[in-house]
Amino acid sequence: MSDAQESRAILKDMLRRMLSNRQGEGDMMARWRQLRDELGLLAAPLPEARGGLGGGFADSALIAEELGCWLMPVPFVATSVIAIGLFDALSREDLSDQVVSGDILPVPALMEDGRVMRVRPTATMLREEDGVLRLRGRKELVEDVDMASHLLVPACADRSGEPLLLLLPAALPGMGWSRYRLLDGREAATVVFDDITIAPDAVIGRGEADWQRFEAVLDRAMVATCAEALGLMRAMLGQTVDYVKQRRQFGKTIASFQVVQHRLADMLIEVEQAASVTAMAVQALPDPIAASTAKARTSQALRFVAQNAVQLHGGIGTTEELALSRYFKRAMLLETQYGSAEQHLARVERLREVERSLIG
Amino acid sequence: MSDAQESRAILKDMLRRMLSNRQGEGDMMARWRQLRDELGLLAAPLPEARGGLGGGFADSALIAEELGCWLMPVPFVATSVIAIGLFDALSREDLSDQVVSGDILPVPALMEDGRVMRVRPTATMLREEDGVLRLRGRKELVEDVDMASHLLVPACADRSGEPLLLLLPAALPGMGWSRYRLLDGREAATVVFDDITIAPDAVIGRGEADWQRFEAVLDRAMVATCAEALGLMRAMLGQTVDYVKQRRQFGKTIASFQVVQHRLADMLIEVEQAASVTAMAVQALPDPIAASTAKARTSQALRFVAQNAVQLHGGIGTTEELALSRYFKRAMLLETQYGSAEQHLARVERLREVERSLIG
Amino acid sequence: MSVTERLGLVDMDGFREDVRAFLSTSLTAEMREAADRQAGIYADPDLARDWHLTLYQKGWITPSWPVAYGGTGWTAAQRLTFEVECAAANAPVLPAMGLQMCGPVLIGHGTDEQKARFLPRIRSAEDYWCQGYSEPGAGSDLASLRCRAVRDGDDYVVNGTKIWTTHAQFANWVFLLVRTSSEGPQQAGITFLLAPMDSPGLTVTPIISMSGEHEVNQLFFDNVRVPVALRVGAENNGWEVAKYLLQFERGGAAAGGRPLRLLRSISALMQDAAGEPEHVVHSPQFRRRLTLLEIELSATMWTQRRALSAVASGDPMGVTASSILKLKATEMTQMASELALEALGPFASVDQSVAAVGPVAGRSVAARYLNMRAVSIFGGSSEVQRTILGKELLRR
Amino acid sequence: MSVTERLGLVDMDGFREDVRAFLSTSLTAEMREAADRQAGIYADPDLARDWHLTLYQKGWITPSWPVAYGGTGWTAAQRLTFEVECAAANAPVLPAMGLQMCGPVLIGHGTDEQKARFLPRIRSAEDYWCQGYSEPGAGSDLASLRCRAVRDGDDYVVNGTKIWTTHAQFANWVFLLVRTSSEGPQQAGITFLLAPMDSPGLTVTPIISMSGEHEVNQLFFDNVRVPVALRVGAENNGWEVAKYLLQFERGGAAAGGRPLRLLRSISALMQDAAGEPEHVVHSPQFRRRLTLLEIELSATMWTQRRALSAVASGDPMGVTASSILKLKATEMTQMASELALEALGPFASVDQSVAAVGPVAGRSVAARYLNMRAVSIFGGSSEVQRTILGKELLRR
Repeated sequence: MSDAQESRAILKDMLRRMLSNRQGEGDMMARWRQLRDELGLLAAPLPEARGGLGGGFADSALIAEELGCWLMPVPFVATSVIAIGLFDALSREDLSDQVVSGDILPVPALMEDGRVMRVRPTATMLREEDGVLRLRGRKELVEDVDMASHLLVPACADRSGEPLLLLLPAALPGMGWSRYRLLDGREAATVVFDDITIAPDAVIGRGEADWQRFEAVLDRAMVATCAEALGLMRAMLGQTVDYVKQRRQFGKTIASFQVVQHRLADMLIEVEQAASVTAMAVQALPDPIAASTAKARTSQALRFVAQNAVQLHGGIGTTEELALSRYFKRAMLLETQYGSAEQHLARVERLREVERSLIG
Repeated sequence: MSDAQESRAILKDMLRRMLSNRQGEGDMMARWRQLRDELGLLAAPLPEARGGLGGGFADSALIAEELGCWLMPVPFVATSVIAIGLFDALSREDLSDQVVSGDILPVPALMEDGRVMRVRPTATMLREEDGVLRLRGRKELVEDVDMASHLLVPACADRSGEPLLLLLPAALPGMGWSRYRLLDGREAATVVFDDITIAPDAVIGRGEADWQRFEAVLDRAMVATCAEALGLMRAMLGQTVDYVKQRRQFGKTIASFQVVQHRLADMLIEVEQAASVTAMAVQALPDPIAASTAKARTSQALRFVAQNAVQLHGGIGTTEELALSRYFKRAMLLETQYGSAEQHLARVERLREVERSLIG
Repeated sequence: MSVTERLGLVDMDGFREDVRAFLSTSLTAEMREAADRQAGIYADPDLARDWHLTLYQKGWITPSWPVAYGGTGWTAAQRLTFEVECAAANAPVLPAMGLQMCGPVLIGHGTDEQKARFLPRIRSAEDYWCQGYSEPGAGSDLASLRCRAVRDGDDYVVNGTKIWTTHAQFANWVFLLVRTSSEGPQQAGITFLLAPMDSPGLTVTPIISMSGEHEVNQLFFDNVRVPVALRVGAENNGWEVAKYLLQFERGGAAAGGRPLRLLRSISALMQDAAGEPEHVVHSPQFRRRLTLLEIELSATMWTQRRALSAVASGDPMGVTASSILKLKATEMTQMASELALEALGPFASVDQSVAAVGPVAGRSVAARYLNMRAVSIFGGSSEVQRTILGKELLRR
Repeated sequence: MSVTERLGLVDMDGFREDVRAFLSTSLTAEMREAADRQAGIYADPDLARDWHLTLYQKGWITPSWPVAYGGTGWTAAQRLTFEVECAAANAPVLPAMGLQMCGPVLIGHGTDEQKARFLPRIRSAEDYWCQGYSEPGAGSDLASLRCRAVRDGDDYVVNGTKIWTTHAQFANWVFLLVRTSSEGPQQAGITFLLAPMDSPGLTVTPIISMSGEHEVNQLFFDNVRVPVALRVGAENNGWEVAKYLLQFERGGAAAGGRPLRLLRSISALMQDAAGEPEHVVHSPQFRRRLTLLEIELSATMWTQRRALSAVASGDPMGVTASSILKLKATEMTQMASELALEALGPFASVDQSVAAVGPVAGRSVAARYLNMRAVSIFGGSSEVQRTILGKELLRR
């Protein structure tokens, strides 16, 4: 085993030990602190020179998969992949270090209308007047707002129309919050910026090149989400296999029914194909087609596996009592997180057309 | 039982008796003559006043289904539904009577490029010069050319661009024929009209209203094709049920395997849903949306049933030896006959848009 | 011509117009809106009761019952048309346990006393029924049920448990299957009983579904005494009664009802997104999936119509047709609930029971998607239906 | 970045370019065109031989064999890249019976004499192998085979029949499974033999497939004598040898090879229809189905790559991976053959064996669609593969 392989194996083992006996209980912030501070989850994927294991994004994917497997919806992708990814890309390692140390916890505020996948903001406007920056706009479905110290807000410069990336303290005066709960139990909010004043150093990115960097970071977030989905699927398949082995109907375990065996086979195939496109996308980064291919295919697999896990559990599978129901609802979220299958299939087709026209 | 029901039952019974013991053998023209002359197949759907049973199109569908069931690809739709249907619609009962009596056997020549479903002809041009009519163009995949006495040719008037319907003797001088065989063993041809002279009375329809009549006739042909497909499906399902009951593997009949039972169930569902859309379309005529719905859904069912009939037969199902292979190839033809599932789904969507815009 | 019109292509002498006129005046805007907010399998009791009584007063509460017991005498096409129009108008979904399950069973197998006592009260909504079939160890394998009834004088003494009992918390009566003999094949020792929910020894424990709602329950029977007069059919003949009922349950209501209701909310979400050309509902792929669903809906309604035309009024449907319709209803319902989820997009992640967020038309979308997972499990799972169909085909 | 490029994202030191350079010079236009006309599972012998010898001379005929026996020593990624590039360039499909079936079996289970005698002749195309596995009563249930071999001195005497023997009419050798014992479980009495096709008493009867082609045969063994020296592995140990081979058969070749070749013909038909905007190939739905197929192709290639990376070179693949790959290859092949059929449209109805009609790119489309029905049946049916996978999961 190489050094890198060895440290990955150790990381995986530590994660499993920490997650396995505390599944789904307790306060998420406390859990997050433990993962961050005791395990060093945020440092892990960083280069060795910065205290990480040097495994890079492959380690992020490994961590995301384990978090999925143990149903631990902590803001790992938001911080490790998006915040640190963006700060590093903008050469703001100072900000990344603050995320790693836990001094700040930025969450992205991406959606303007709650539907379109990743258009540039047009309704979140930053206006400069006599050296004072004022922000107006509205972001939907900002997640983990109970844990966030900052928001990472894409906006639009009011005159030039150029894209901006803002890092705003979550407690800024004038922000309007309406909070609600998500199906996986986390807190989210709609945030309204009603002509609020922001500090000049809140603008951490500006212009086309920075926007491209942000897009690339979102592609990585998408692939990390695929890895988390993979963890969920492996867990749901495992739970289903265990269940059908013990559930008896018609005088035998339902595992002995051929259609049950074939359904399990189809679930396994979906899990493996999802694992494959995810592996491909990890390897292919920053290729956006591979990333969207992975998200599209994994979202399809996720729906199939989640639905059939419930189906094979029968009545009990539809109850809140079973952990499976929490996996199912988390799966619903991840299916659309950073874009649905349909949206990514369309993106693949669009990007391919561009590719072809560039070649042809 | 009403009189109509009773005569339908008799018709069905006679058909079954004539078809059942002669499946797939012998010369198609002889078979066709027998069905036409001994059974009065072409007269049957006509009104009682014209010697028919008065069952109308429902009887045509019944006949088509039986022909499908016994794999008898005689030119019933071409003559009874298309030729007689069009002649009647154009008030040319004189021509219809000639079809019924067997004096003429017209087959439609619809395709200009072999692909698009039913566009008006643009490349088959009729030119009038000093009172002489001259035709230029090319029709692909004209079926049953070995049996046909006439071709029914949609064309386009060279100056006005208005649509025309021509009835041409098949043996007209100057027609270029390249003949080939279809997968179901019938003969077809590409016919080239190289500036041939045609008689003025060959033009049997002209203008928008006549073209609409022809379109409506094609919709009926489509629904009759659904009925024939339904017959094929019932036969393939029946053959498969018989086979799985006797084929043994792993020490028992394959019928006892749950996945085989479930596959049969899915086949049955497809057959029944196809029967339902076909019944709907028969009842709904001349509604084009119902007709296209039927063809789309039936084509999907046909592919599913044919493929799974072969699959459940295993190796023997892939051989020419088995009658199933002839059903399978006939099914391939019927799937695209008068438009494929994809073409009809698109047509349904187009017509619905029109419907909505008319309402809204 | 809409889907619903294409269903009723036969001339029905203005029947459809009569139904529409009735719905436009009697189904209030409040009821329609309340129905939109319902995410469960059936409407909540208050809403259901309002609509039930409206239909009762009109004389249309039990169209599928024989005329002698309060049926309307409609043809199969008329009954389907009525149900489809109700669904298309977004009428509340009435609980089936009394109207479509217990009622038909009593008509087919009840004594005259039982009919006289219970049928009018089902029609008038005075009684609210629930169904005691499944047990923790007897789901798809219903015949293996173990809830036991022992004859003691003029009573049966019932001990055991029933599970997945929809709306037991609202019901005052339960019809149930109990084991009265363990001799011979499992099916041969089952008896069909009726019991008041306030019977001493009968307790109800809620089961919370994954959408967070309380729709189903577990019942516990601890020496519950049920008078023999409340037995339907002969002792040990309950399986025949149950089979009759299952076929009603599967084939009785319009298979297209639920999908049609869901299609309505998809339409609303599409209208809501009219101004956003990039929205997924405008993609040709979404459109195509809707088209396929609508086509399946037409096909299924005609399958139902063909089956209904083949049976005499009041009889249950043949086993083939009832299984096909159950499967198709299930498949279309789940497909429609997925399309609705996709049409709503990310807002489907919000737990709307805590706060209302996003488009109004999307409020019940996620909960419905969750609740509709159960339709392929309850009332004979999809796997059981396919086995029934396969075996039936092999019997031919 | 094309599908094939996305497969090989790892830097391979110009390997891909080397392969392409070789293909562009060695795979002649004539070969490519001839390959386009092939509708069968494998290329016809003459074409296959040309390409086989070209690869042989280059030293690339057996990349998956251990280097000691003539393998190339390539990594899993390189082997896949090679196969994918061959498929994308439309190289003829070489018969698998020698190169991917008999060869690996001999390497794994053959004696030194057998290896020395047969392996070089497989590589040099001097021998043409066929496979004697299935029997009329033993298809999916291979272990129930009854073709019998009785020891008589230094020979086995074989009696019985084998069916679905691909290209038996071209082969000079057959490897086959025979029953040498009827004691114990069925699997325990099977032996693996090699036999010359010109053995006295061995006759070949053609079976015509529904596409009208002669690809498969039935073999009849009438007291055929096979020397014991031609037994592979121990007597009664043939099932182990066969299982080893089946995993090669299912997992050995690039699962994406056949679908890629079919995608090529779909592309050609699409180009052909470029001037017809109404053609079905331009619809968003057709495009989407192609996209889904291409995505499945990427996923499957990475599944194969992950599986190959996990096993040492020359070993067969694990049972899970080999079944997944067989299923996916089957599904994609059949899907691609359907898309090709739809892209061609009505001309697919023509029997092209009698006369060539319609677009050149469509000439083998219908025959391929017909022939590809068999891929879900032979080599372990899709049903058998799913059972293997399900049982394997339950064993974990």
